[in-house]
Amino acid sequence: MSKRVNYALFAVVVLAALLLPLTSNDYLIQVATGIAMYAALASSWNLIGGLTGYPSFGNVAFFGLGAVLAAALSVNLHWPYIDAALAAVLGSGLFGLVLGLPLLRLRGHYFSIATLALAEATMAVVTNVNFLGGGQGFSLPLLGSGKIFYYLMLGIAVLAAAGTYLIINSHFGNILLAIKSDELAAQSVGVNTVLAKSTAFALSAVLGAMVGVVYALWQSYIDPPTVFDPGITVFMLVMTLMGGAGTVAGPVLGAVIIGVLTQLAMSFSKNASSLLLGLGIMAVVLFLPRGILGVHRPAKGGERRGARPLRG
Amino acid sequence: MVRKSVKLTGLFMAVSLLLVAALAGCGSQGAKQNTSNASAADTITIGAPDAATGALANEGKLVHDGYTLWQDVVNKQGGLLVGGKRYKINLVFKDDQSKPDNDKSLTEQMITQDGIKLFLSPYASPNIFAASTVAESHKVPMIAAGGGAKKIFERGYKYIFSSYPYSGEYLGSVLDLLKGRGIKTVAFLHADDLFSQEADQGGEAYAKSHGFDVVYSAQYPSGATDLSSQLTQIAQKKADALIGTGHFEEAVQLVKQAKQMNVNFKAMAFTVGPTMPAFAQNLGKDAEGVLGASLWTPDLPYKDDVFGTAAQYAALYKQSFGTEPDYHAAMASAAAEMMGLAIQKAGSADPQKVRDALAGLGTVHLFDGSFTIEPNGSIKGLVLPVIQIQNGKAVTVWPAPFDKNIKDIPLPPWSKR
Amino acid sequence: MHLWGQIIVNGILQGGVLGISALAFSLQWGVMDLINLAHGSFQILAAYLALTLLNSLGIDPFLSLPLIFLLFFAAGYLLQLWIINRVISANLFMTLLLTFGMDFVLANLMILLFSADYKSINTGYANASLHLAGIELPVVRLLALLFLIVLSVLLWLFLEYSRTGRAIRATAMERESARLMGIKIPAVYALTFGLGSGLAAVGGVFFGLSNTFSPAAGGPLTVGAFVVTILGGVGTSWGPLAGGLILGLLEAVGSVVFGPTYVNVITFGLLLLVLIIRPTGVLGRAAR
Amino acid sequence: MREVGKSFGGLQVLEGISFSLTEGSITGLIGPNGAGKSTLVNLIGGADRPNRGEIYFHSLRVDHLPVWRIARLGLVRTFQVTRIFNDLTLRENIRLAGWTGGLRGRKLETEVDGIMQLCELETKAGVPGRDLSLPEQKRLQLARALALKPKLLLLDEVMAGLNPAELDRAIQILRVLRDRGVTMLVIEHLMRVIMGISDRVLVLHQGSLIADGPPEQVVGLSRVQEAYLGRRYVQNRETAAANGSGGVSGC
Repeated sequence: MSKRVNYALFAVVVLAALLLPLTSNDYLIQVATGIAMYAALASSWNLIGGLTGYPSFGNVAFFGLGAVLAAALSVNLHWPYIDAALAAVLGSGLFGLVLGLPLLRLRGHYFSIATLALAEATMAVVTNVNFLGGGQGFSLPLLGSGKIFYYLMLGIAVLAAAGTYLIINSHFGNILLAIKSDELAAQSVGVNTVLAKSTAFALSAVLGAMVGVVYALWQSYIDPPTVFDPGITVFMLVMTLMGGAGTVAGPVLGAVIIGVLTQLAMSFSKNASSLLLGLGIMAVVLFLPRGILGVHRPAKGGERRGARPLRG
Repeated sequence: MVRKSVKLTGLFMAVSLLLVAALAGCGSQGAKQNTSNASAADTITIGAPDAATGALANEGKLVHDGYTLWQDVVNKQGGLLVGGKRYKINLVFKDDQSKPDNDKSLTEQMITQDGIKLFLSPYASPNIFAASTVAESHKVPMIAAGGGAKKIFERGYKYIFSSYPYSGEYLGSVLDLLKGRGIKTVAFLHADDLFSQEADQGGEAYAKSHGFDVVYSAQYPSGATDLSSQLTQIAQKKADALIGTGHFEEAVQLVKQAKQMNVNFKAMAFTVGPTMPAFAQNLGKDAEGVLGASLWTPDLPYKDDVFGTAAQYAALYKQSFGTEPDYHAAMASAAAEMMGLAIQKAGSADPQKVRDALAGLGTVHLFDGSFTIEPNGSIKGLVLPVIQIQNGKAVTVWPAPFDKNIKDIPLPPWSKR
Repeated sequence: MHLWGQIIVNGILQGGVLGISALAFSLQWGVMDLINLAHGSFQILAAYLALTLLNSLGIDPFLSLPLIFLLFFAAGYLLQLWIINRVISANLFMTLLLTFGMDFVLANLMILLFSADYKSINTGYANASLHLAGIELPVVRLLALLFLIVLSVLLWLFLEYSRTGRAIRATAMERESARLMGIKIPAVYALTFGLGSGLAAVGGVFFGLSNTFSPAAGGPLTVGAFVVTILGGVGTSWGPLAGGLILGLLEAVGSVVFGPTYVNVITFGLLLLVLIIRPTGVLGRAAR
Repeated sequence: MREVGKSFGGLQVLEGISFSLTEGSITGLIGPNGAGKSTLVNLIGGADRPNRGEIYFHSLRVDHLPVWRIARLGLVRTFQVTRIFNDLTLRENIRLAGWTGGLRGRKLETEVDGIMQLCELETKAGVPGRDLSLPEQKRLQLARALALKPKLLLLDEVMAGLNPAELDRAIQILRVLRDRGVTMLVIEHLMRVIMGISDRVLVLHQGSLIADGPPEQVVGLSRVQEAYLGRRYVQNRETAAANGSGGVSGC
């Protein structure tokens, strides 16, 4: 019964989103495209950060790599963009899978920093490889109306949300939640946690890269500082935590709220928009510390682990 | 199971609807405001996303002030004379937080919600890239002031114009100056972003073809805070001159560390840095003698009807904003002025007509010099000056006859200062 | 000039600048498991304060340093007591979010207060250096290294031998047991954050003396502190010194051998390697 | 298990441990606090690697296999401090183990139902792990281990903190398991439990095995009593025995 209502609500939300372009308000579509993009990115973060309990600070690496690879293949090798996009998504997923193996052995803050380093190192390498555009980046042909990109981003966001829903209600989802609760115990009941974590990381990478390839075409110009901006990862994290980590709707809700708040702040104030946004985030943390959906589960069973003593 | 309950989804719906409503409401409010302005029928509104906050806020403010000065001067003159009627200029700024993403959405917002059809660009090449795609797809003209990356104009866009020459041309005048001062070996050090790379490549190619010996060339990551080891290396190569192409902080850091490391050059020159008043303020007497590739100085012998001479422009600027203008501000004012000229030539503020007028402006003579608008929207023919810091002020030392102002080339060693 | 001798010295001195900037970050992380994303903006704010005191009252930064330390200590203490403590026990990542918001607020406030202009604290000795056996030793960087060593020793003595320091260490090791032993956790946290803020301010003044800054300069400083803290190891008083020296030397030597453009590849590549091989850093405790 | 040794830093925790377990038997492992019991379980379960020696399960060497592989071989452990999945419901906790144990679909659900019944947890099926009481969590741990169809079960103080009634119930469960042919290594502080169910008892003291044999025999060894109860107690008792005034009865 409650499930049926949920499906109905999901359908209504998707339908409303599909019909949004009928307003033919291009600004609204532009903003909505950005929100859909971040909803997809936050959902991708949620897979590894929210469900599995591994707080990645480097997911922007996959977004950036997807964008850069797709652009490089289409500009330098003259591949059709759709082929380039597919290759870029697969490549980034593989990248996530391979790097996930060593990185996912780390826990807590150490994992966070390692992923941050991963993103920064990826950017540094891309900046120095001419085939990948170097520091100069790529400019891609301008394509049709903004509606295409809205639907593409919305499609990825829906895919991400639906995927999250399916995962949460599957055995795989249980495995991820078990890893988040207690990884050793999960291993002790026979779960190959390395494989499960790496799969989640790779799925997260694939979704991030999908957004990246669409973003490159949407922006039509990309350069490393823009597509590897660590702030993008921070936004994924902030949106997910704000909406409710480990939930299906949380990342989407977070993306909608932050996206709209950003636009409102920029419209209301000429030179204090960051201040307003910052205060907004602080207010949410102070007054809704468990995320808006309120079912936020504290990372790793609610215990604050990893505190280390200062010693001489 | 509490993972996804009906109540929460309901809440989610309600909150999103509320927010969308707020957004739409806010947007339409803005639109209303502007239509009421436009209904006065004697106002021309021009949009400009700009960097009021974020990493580019500093240069963003200079560009903002440059645009604003043109608006204020024109309005003080009674407005822009178009087809015998004077129109007030209304510039609408929106903070992009220095992020290209926001430039897209802000430009879109100004076009579709606020009904703005003419644009001046945000600062910095990546931001111009982003904003110009929106302008292009809506077929509204945008004049860029704040980025001369060649790539912007190689995309075949029809609605993007610029008041800046290509980045690759910035260093030509500096090298011409050095050539006449007995400099033979030069070291190039540049940041890894688009603008710095283009400027450096242009400069290095110019140096090699003009008989210089490039003894060192390296790229560093943007935002580098320690370049002392590069300076140590350059000292070993015995370079006569150091040419740095990067950002403001890096230029200051290079001068600081050259002194700290006691690395002496006969000349030091930078693209971004010396032209801004903050450069001499930050470095004090250590800035003395440093050369800066500029696009404009108040000493240049050009003038136009809006601002008068370059010197008068500088006076007006100082009166309004309290500081000396540097080229960022002047080039922004020039971009705004180009927009004014095009509107006058078109005889209307219709975006298509203004675009066609811009494309057909040909050679124009403004307070920042004479230049020709190319078919791809870039400009050609601007004579680029060079400045030198003397007694804490930027003094024009190039082109001739200003070369008589050159002092201290070769620079005295740090120990003798 | 000895090329390699000078380059090694450059690396060591840059290590001092990097290390002193990470001292506070490491302390807050080690004791409270708090990653302060506003760390860099705290430092920039301190640099502005030192600059304002120099320009308006003519007080040399080294004279105003104790005052700035105390001001930041007090501000940090109250910030932790009134705001951060409210969420610090709720969830690890809520504090991340909170400090992320704080960073936005601080960076924007600084633009409103000081404008977006680039500034540096330009004293007579800011660009001076000592010459020693053909090697140049920039005074400010040398002082940064000395301060880092002295502060590390003081911090170690404080944590090891003072009553309060022991309470802080006990809290860091096992919060629950510390509370059962009668230690007032909120007060210890406030003290730690205050101490951290004071140390951040010291690092910020040194950054202002050795570099140009603007309100937006905080982000890279935070990332730098991250790297140094991990390289040196979380949870030791000597971590920032060790991490700073490692990173400084690595960047100096790497930028000459491979070219400066590869500095970030080397830095972050090494960071990844260290994390994978020895996640507790060079001086950190053995893996639990 | 051959000549297994483990040290942490400079501290030698286990030294030269060798023993093998008979299929279908219950072996008790006792020893004072800090004797190395939990370390031993960690080594067998794969959570830790021995510095020296080898561990075999049937004829397969397991001391370098990952924990999850060992678990899938049927060598299943529980934890001294209960480690259950807080974010999953009780049923999901058990079902997860059943799944990795190789069951699917209807069979899996039936098995889960059966185990919940055996451990008397069926009323709590939908409760999230974090909301269960401690005895429930302990039983859940056991239930989860059972769902893996263990051949060898390592039970690390599964009964600590239970009241007498719960204790009896737990012992009952272990007996049922033995009758099904599950081999067990039971670590317990409570002598009553060990004595009641073990076919054989191992005594660990300061990292070495000091006794191995049937429970009645082991408990009578003076070195065991010394390790457990302290030298003075043993001396007193010996004096008392010499005086002809009877001994202790188990503990």
